[in-house]
Amino acid sequence: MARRSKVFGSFAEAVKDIADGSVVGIGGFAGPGTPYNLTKALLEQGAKKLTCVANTTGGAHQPRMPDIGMLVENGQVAKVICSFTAATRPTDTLPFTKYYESGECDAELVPQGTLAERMRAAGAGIPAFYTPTAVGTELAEGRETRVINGREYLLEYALPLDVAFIRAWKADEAGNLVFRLAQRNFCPLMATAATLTIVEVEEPIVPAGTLDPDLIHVPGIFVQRLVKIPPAPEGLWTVRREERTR
Amino acid sequence: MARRSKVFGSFAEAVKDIADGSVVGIGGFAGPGTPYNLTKALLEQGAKKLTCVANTTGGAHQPRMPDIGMLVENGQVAKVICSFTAATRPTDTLPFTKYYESGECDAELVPQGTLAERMRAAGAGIPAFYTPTAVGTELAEGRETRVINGREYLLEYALPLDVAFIRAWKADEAGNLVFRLAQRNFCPLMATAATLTIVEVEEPIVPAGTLDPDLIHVPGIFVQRLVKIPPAPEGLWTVRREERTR
Amino acid sequence: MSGKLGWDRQQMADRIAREFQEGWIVNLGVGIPTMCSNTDIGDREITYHAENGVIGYGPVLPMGQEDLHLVNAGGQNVSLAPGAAIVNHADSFGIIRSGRIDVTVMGAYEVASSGDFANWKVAGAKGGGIGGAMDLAASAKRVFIILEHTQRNGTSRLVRHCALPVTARGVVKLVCTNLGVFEPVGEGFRVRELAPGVDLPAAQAATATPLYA
Amino acid sequence: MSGKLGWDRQQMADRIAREFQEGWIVNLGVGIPTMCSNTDIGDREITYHAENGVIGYGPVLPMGQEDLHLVNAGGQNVSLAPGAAIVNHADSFGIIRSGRIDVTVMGAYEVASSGDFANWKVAGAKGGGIGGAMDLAASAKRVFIILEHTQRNGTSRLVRHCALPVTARGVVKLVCTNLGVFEPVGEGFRVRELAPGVDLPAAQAATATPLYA
Repeated sequence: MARRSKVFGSFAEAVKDIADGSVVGIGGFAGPGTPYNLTKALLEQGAKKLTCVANTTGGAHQPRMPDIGMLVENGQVAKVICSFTAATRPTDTLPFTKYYESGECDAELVPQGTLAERMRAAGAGIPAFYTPTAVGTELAEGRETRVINGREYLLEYALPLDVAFIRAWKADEAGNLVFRLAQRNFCPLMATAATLTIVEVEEPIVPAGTLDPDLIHVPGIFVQRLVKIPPAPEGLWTVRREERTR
Repeated sequence: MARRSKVFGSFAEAVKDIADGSVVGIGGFAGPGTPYNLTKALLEQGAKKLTCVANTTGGAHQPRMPDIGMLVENGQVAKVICSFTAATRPTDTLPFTKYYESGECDAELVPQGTLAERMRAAGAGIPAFYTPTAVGTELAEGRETRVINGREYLLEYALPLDVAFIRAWKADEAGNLVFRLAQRNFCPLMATAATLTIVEVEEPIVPAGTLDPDLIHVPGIFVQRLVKIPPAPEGLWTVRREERTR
Repeated sequence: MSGKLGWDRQQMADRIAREFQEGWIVNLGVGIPTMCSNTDIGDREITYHAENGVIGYGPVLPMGQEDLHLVNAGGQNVSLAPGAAIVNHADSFGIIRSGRIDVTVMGAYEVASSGDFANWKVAGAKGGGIGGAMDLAASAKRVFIILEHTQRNGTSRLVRHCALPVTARGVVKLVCTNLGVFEPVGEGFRVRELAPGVDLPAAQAATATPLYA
Repeated sequence: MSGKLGWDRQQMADRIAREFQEGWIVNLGVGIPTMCSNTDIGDREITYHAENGVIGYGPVLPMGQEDLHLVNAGGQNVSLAPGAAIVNHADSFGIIRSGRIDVTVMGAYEVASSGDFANWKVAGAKGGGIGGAMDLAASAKRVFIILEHTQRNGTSRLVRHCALPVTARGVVKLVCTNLGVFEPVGEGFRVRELAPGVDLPAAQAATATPLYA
């Protein structure tokens, strides 16, 4: 079996064919796993009317890295699906919030666990499921619920992606991925939910057969494209944030 | 933080308090991951009116190892929930089949992926979900279906376990588990679905902090009891089966 | 291996394996289908998926070379291919249900010209053996069936309507028997190829539904 | 750290951490709650769970000692405890929804004596910030809230009914403010403890609903 390499030479090449109107999932949680380089390439590529799916639209902290808020500012986004469309503390403001308040960009606010499970469902061929989350809240108003064993649950639908951008620690040429610590977060779910998964990789990409099959977090069959992140400043890497008490 | 060890000294001690009427999941698929030693201890412990959940009731191959069929023969089982209640080829006979045909033991036949997903759902707080599997078959007769995006799906409910028996390759005293190759199968799902997870472990159980946190297949919070498998003949280990062409 | 007309078991597996296209993810079921991973597929890149979560395996290993922790869907000790990965049962069937299996190859008791097939329950039985067949049949992109063309008493396994409870409806794309390769086309089966020594009248005589050349 | 009456932020976190019982799995939300993992909890075995899938972490690390791949729910670089394990977001929220979190500690804008609380949307806003709060509030065994007792203008955050959209209903078991520790008991709050320098009349004066001694 001759393994074809999934390695691309540049971020620009890896995102070149992303079409207007695509649903793009962007992994990461508070830094680790966030595909800064792919997001930057998508800013340069210019696809429009995107639906962006992520935990947050970003931009709450300094230094600011490429995020969904920037894609919105760049006029590329029709809608976001996130667990944050505003900051948790009223005194903070996310760059995205004003675009949502003004109606320039639409948003669907989804509890974080439901967001994760909806992508997991899409990747697992489950079209819909019930969850206890958000029952009795504004988010459940007018929606279908069901009582199972005496408890009320909300019906939620799978959330498939056209494209997933994720960041991994290690990869082989077959697309098998390994994450380090909190880098994993949404990334494996987005890889399974997407038709096209593009990964920025921190360590040198190794030949297939090099990684231990027991220690793979995302099997290569879910991954189509890999790009090695070059050293800074050409490549974007997480930098230490100012220590925060919030 | 002082970690309390979850290591038990014997299989008998680890299964001592399993109550009559318990729902017991037994991991494994065609050998790897099958908790032969815990099953043997349960045969000796004698709990009755059990509901046993596994891929199969066992006994299709020689040499025969402790299996659900033996628990049935021992008068301990009220019902099994499996993806096989008979062999796949008509010329083979599972030991369990005659107990089912005669009405001595009840059975619920569940497609393998649905069985896995029902336990995954139980462990993930999802009470019910929809699946395309078994639509249009005898198994779906009279049951609730739903059309989503033009395709018909069957409603399936979570399958929680009182007890899970599983077999792992490595473990630490905090209960973190690592499986080797095809040993993983149903084991992680059963651990998450169960209130009490008991694990037989092949390698020496190491102190907490020894295993790499990125490479854990089942976090210790899902595991309550561990027993190291002694060398044969005291401990039961997989032996090579006669090569089969089926 | 068999005194029957046409292909033997490994030849049926080899013939089906010829259908696998570059890049496919192929699931092999218990019985003859597991033999496909023994077939030399040249330089095509095929990933074999087993329902127990082994993604990327190869031939069954000879006695003495087995790793007892590694089995395929039939419980046979197989080898791993470079780039293999292991997942649990829920994730393995997630791959199946989400439509990522390009083809699943299964055995069956009966295949109907409608594309229905039956492989989990025999006549008069209370129980059955489903395994992963219903999940695979419902969600794989293609279902290929390998089976002996007739029962021991000569009754055709290629039928107009399944008499046994079906595993899934309208999903079979290709059937390989000891007599040849056939496609279900509604009222009957189109003959794609006949095994050496088998002619159309002989194949038709063994088949309970029309064969079309 | 604060000119306010009673406890400062770390003292509130320390006070709540005293409630954690042997063997508990504790989820800490963004803000003051994340400070609980800095509290010395003696020889109690507590496992801190962060919604991003980190199971078993410890104090926030000082500048220069951080691992940039490891953050808690608030994005702070924390240390790992022995026996830690990492899972993905779906599995992390599976742990939450399946009822394995003994307590979740969160911040809030308002807490009602009915046990309702609000922490995701402010008055007049179109959007909000839910994060993991609704999942945690719906399914953790206990919800503890840490918040300043009053808004800057003196308005009580402990109320009879939430004016803001709620995160979950009837779930709050314990509230810690700068003034003390309170339990929602329907018509008002029972005072479990008052911070040093705070007496019941002062606490009642700052509270929009009855306090019971």
